[in-house]
Amino acid sequence: MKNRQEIARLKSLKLPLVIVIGLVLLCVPLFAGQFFSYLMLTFFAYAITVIGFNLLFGYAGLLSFGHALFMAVGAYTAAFLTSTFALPYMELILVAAVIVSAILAALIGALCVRYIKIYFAMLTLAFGMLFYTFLLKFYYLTGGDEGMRVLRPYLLGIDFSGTPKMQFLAGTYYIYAFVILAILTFVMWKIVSSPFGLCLKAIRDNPEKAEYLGVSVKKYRWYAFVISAAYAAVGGALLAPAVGQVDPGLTYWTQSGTLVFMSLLGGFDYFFGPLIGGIVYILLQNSVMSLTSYWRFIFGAILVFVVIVAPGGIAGVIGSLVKRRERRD
Amino acid sequence: MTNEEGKTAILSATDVRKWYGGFHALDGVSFTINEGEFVSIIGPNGAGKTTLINVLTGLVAPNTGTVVFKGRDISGIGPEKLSRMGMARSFQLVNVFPNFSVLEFLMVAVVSRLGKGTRLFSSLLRDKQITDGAMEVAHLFGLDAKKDMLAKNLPQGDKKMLDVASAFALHPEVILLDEPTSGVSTSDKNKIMETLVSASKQIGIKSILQVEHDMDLVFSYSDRVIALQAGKILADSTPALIEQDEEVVCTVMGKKECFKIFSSLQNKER
Amino acid sequence: METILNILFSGVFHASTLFLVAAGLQVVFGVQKVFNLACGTFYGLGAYFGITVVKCLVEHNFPKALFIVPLIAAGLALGLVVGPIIERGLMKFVYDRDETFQLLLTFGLVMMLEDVIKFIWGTSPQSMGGIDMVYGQLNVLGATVPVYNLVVILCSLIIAGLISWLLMNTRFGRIIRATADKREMGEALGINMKVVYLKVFTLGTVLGTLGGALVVPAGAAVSEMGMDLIVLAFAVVVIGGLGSMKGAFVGALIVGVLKSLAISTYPEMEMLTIYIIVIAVLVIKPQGLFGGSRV
Amino acid sequence: MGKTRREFVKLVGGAAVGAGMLLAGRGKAQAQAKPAKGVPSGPVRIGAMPGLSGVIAVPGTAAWRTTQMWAEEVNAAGGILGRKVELSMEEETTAKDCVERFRKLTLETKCDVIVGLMSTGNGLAVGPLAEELGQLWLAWDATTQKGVVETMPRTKFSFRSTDNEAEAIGGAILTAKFFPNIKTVVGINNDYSYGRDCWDAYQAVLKHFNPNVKFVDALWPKLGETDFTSHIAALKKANADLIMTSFWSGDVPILMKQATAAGLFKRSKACFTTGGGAHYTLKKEFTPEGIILGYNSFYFKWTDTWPLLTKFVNAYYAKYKEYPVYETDHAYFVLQAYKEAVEKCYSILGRWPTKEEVGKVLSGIQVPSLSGFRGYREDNLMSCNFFMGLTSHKNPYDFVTINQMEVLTPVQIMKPFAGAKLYDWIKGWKS
Repeated sequence: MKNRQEIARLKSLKLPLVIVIGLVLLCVPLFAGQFFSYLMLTFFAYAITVIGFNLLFGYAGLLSFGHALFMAVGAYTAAFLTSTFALPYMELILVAAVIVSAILAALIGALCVRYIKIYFAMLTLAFGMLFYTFLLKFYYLTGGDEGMRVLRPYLLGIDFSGTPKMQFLAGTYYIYAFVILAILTFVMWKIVSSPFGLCLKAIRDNPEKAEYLGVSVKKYRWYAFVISAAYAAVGGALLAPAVGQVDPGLTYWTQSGTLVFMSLLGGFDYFFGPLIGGIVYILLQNSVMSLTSYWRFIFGAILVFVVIVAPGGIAGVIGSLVKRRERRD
Repeated sequence: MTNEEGKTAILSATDVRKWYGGFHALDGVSFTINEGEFVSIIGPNGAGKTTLINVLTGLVAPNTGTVVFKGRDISGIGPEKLSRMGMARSFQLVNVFPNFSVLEFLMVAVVSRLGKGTRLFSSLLRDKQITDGAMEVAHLFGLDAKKDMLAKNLPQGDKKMLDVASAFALHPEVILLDEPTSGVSTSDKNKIMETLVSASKQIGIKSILQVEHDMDLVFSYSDRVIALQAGKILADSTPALIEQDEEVVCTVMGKKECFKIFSSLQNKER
Repeated sequence: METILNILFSGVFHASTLFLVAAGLQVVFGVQKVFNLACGTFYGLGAYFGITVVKCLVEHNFPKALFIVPLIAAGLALGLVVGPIIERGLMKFVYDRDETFQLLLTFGLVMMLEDVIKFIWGTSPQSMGGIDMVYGQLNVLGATVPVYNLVVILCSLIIAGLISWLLMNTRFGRIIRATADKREMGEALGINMKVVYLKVFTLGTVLGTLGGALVVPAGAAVSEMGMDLIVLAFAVVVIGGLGSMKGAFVGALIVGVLKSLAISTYPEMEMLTIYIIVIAVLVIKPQGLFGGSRV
Repeated sequence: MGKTRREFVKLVGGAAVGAGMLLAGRGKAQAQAKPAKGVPSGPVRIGAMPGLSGVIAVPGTAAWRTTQMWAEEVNAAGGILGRKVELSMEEETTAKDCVERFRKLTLETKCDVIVGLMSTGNGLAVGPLAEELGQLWLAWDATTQKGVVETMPRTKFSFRSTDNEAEAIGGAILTAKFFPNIKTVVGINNDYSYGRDCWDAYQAVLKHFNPNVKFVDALWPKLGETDFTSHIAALKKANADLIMTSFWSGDVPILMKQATAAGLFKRSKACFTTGGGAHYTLKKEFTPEGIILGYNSFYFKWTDTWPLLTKFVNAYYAKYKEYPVYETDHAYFVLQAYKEAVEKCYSILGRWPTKEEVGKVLSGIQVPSLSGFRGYREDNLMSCNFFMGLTSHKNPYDFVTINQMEVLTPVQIMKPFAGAKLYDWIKGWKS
């Protein structure tokens, strides 16, 4: 029974903590510079992507090495709607991104979820690279290597073109992105604590047994694939207006590696792990890239270190520290 | 569906054959399980018992022959669909979700029984139907005190129980148990069998088919015993008759054990 | 005829280096179940190191015509040094982990080694000049083929032969085949798996570095060569079947010749064709053409 | 984090300045490092964004080296109006990261000017950003305009490079001049916008001079390809009189080598419009004489009468044991243009100018750069000469140089103003 109380205590502690951190994040533009706010803005986009990615990786146990594809789908949707079709409504962009990515993911996923582990990783990698070559090759459609411009979207139907860009990004757009992140985080929390989430975890732990318990393993993997793709597309669609330009580099396989890196760094066994990983990755990249031109070496070394020494990621380390402390108490 | 003895057939195999290369794991097996029966399958190692279970649960498709469950051919249908049709199984080797607590483990089965697996946004823990369903089974198998323990941290016997309990939590009509007492100390075996029988009554399981090595258990709990040898049915009868059948007992238990039993019998007769 | 021969020769030449790298990938995957993303980087390392060694020797009046000897030696030596360092220093810690971690470890290696190359050799392309031309050209039915390219093809074939001999006729080969099927098998037979893994990973590394060293006289070493190759090597092993040596051989031939063919008939489709075939193979026959037969 | 980093840069910058002063102090009299009247006392912060990995690493490295050399030299001579120059480097990678780094240099590091970038895609991303942020951006190579389309007609803060197609146009002019008798041409260009635009422009111009020429095939290896044996088989199959390529990076020596090894140049002439991008890797052993080779806007050996060039090439070689490539002059010019624009503003205003003021003066400026005078046109496009000629083995190096060198002026190879239509402009030429 003591165990239960402790869990309850932890849970009651967790929610206020999340709310406080969320409020601090929301208020960043008030006390930090515009650049830091911009970094946080990119973090929001990546956070949405990795939180969806982790449904697949952490919960369903499927390592996708081509997930940047869906981020690019979202980003290119934003580019097409704002530049080509002159429909700069952010809500429309988000909905379109979700629909396009869901359809694409439904097709790709139907093939991919038949495989697991290394085969799944390779198949998704192949699809990511196929999309990459597609973006490069069909340049009259996608702008090829140069990519496409993403114009400033209307938020809730309001045109903010009067506001200077940085003020827009660190102000209205920042709040907009934050709210979407908050909503999608909450939705994901609901998903992982739903019967569906339980079944996914069951599949990850032991797919054979899950099947005997009547869980449609492939179908559920497929659902997870589609959901995570939709999240990535929303992330990409939010990132694109902030950057102002999309290019095929977004879907190169090393970009997908970055998403895996973030999840692993933060700890994919924990709900908030990938978020921690995302923020640490972005801040780290920001400072390390300025320090040395050999920043890839440092990042590679960090990845190797995490894999060997702390496979639970930052959240895992914190978790075990908390546990040790509790045991001492 | 009702056969001549007034019993309702629920699961039947007709001339099932399964071979792997040149090796005939099942070589023309036919039998019928009726509602309300507790059937044990016995046989020496390699007689084809586990292959038979795998064929019956639709995991492996037979090369020839049919398996009919509730009037439908289920050869190769796959475990997931079968579980929804009302057949569940447990495993010879412990087969659990290592990182799940006992309660979560059972909830997976309950969720699937209630068809709530695709509920993406409803809260699992607030759904009384699910939690109560899981608690009920945990209670039946005496696991309620350990409901928050992780499966991987349970003692071996409890792991086994949990595996069996999860099959029961599906509320199947027929349950196939692959050596439910293997790896459990002799003293606990009877307790497990008692639990199984009473749980199946509570839940309303119609028939139990089990593979079992312990002859005492087989003879004391089964309504019927099917003896397999080299992929063929050697005998299919009541425990009382099987017990007397020297050939069967000798095949299943080995010459030495057999000699002990029958020599004493013969001595008595003399 | 000339055209067909030209396409074939260039395809096979490309295939021969692709085979070496893919074979390195396969042997490591077959035994250790590690999909080594860094195999392309080993290839790049081998190329740079090969140039450095040969250039240094030629400057000290080493006979140009014999450059192939120190070149091969350089490729071998580098693999024999780098392989064990990485295996003992990094890989051994993750063998009992999920294969996801192993994949990510090699991804980390790719990032690190890329900068190591940049640190040592800078960003300028490195070449040996026209050293490969000392072997001249050969005229086959109207097609002009550089003899050095044939030498590379020959070397690759010899190495392929050596590997299959190693696998079929030596104790080490039997151990590899046994452990490729079942890891426990090796342990059950009382084999020191630590040593086997060390040897296998080193073999995989040597194949990569050797491939890089062999190809570089015909081209130049550039910083992006490893990244470029890993995607192709990946295509080879998927088409041929993960873990299968025969698969690496046939897969490399398919990718090499197909690439060559696409370039001379419909150049726009070059990479697209390869990805589409990869996906088709994964969908239709996920174990690849030779996935059933191990190593 | 930002603060410590700035301190770090200060340390490094300080060390560089110190070293520079020591070196300079030996020779001439040390210039006073004291800001002029009306000039802020802190250093001038210059952000540089070189590409240091992948295909852009070769020119990127050269440009970054040049930037550092320039800064040392200027600091040794007292800086800009007495203010020291302090460099902040951020690597050019993907468009997304470039935008981020550009913002960082502007908002965090508070750079007075940002130089750099090479990829057109990155230029298209950063160009509008520079205008939005009001940050001076002097591009090395990354264009926001292509000869074919103009994406940013009127810029105030973005100072752009020459049109992408300039070299291809020059290459075609020289092809018509040197090889008037060719009948068939095959192209091999990288499969991306620069390669495609170059091939289109080359065809249009050559057709203009030589209406009977046939373009028999076009090959499109992807950017970063390192093995061309298959492409060479296809080139052989095409069996054309001339091979045209706009390769400019590490792929140039590989293509040259493999083509020579396969005996391709026995039959065909060639035009490497941009091959001088890594000219010291084109060794004599495998590079034939008499093919057209373009050095872009900088030729390390074009004259001995321009001391700036000779001095720089010697200093560069002494320091890095490599000869400078075309990107060095882009890098040198943008910095020199900035410095002189600031000084010009100061002479008028008597104080340190704003970014907008510097931008106004930069429009139409002409400054002495490494390869002669260079400038910005009124539409803020760089205008400079391009160097092209026929390869020759008659030199003391182990690589080829060019003779019969032609200096192609911007008037010849760049359309007259940013909004003009490239192909209409070409059609309007006199034959």
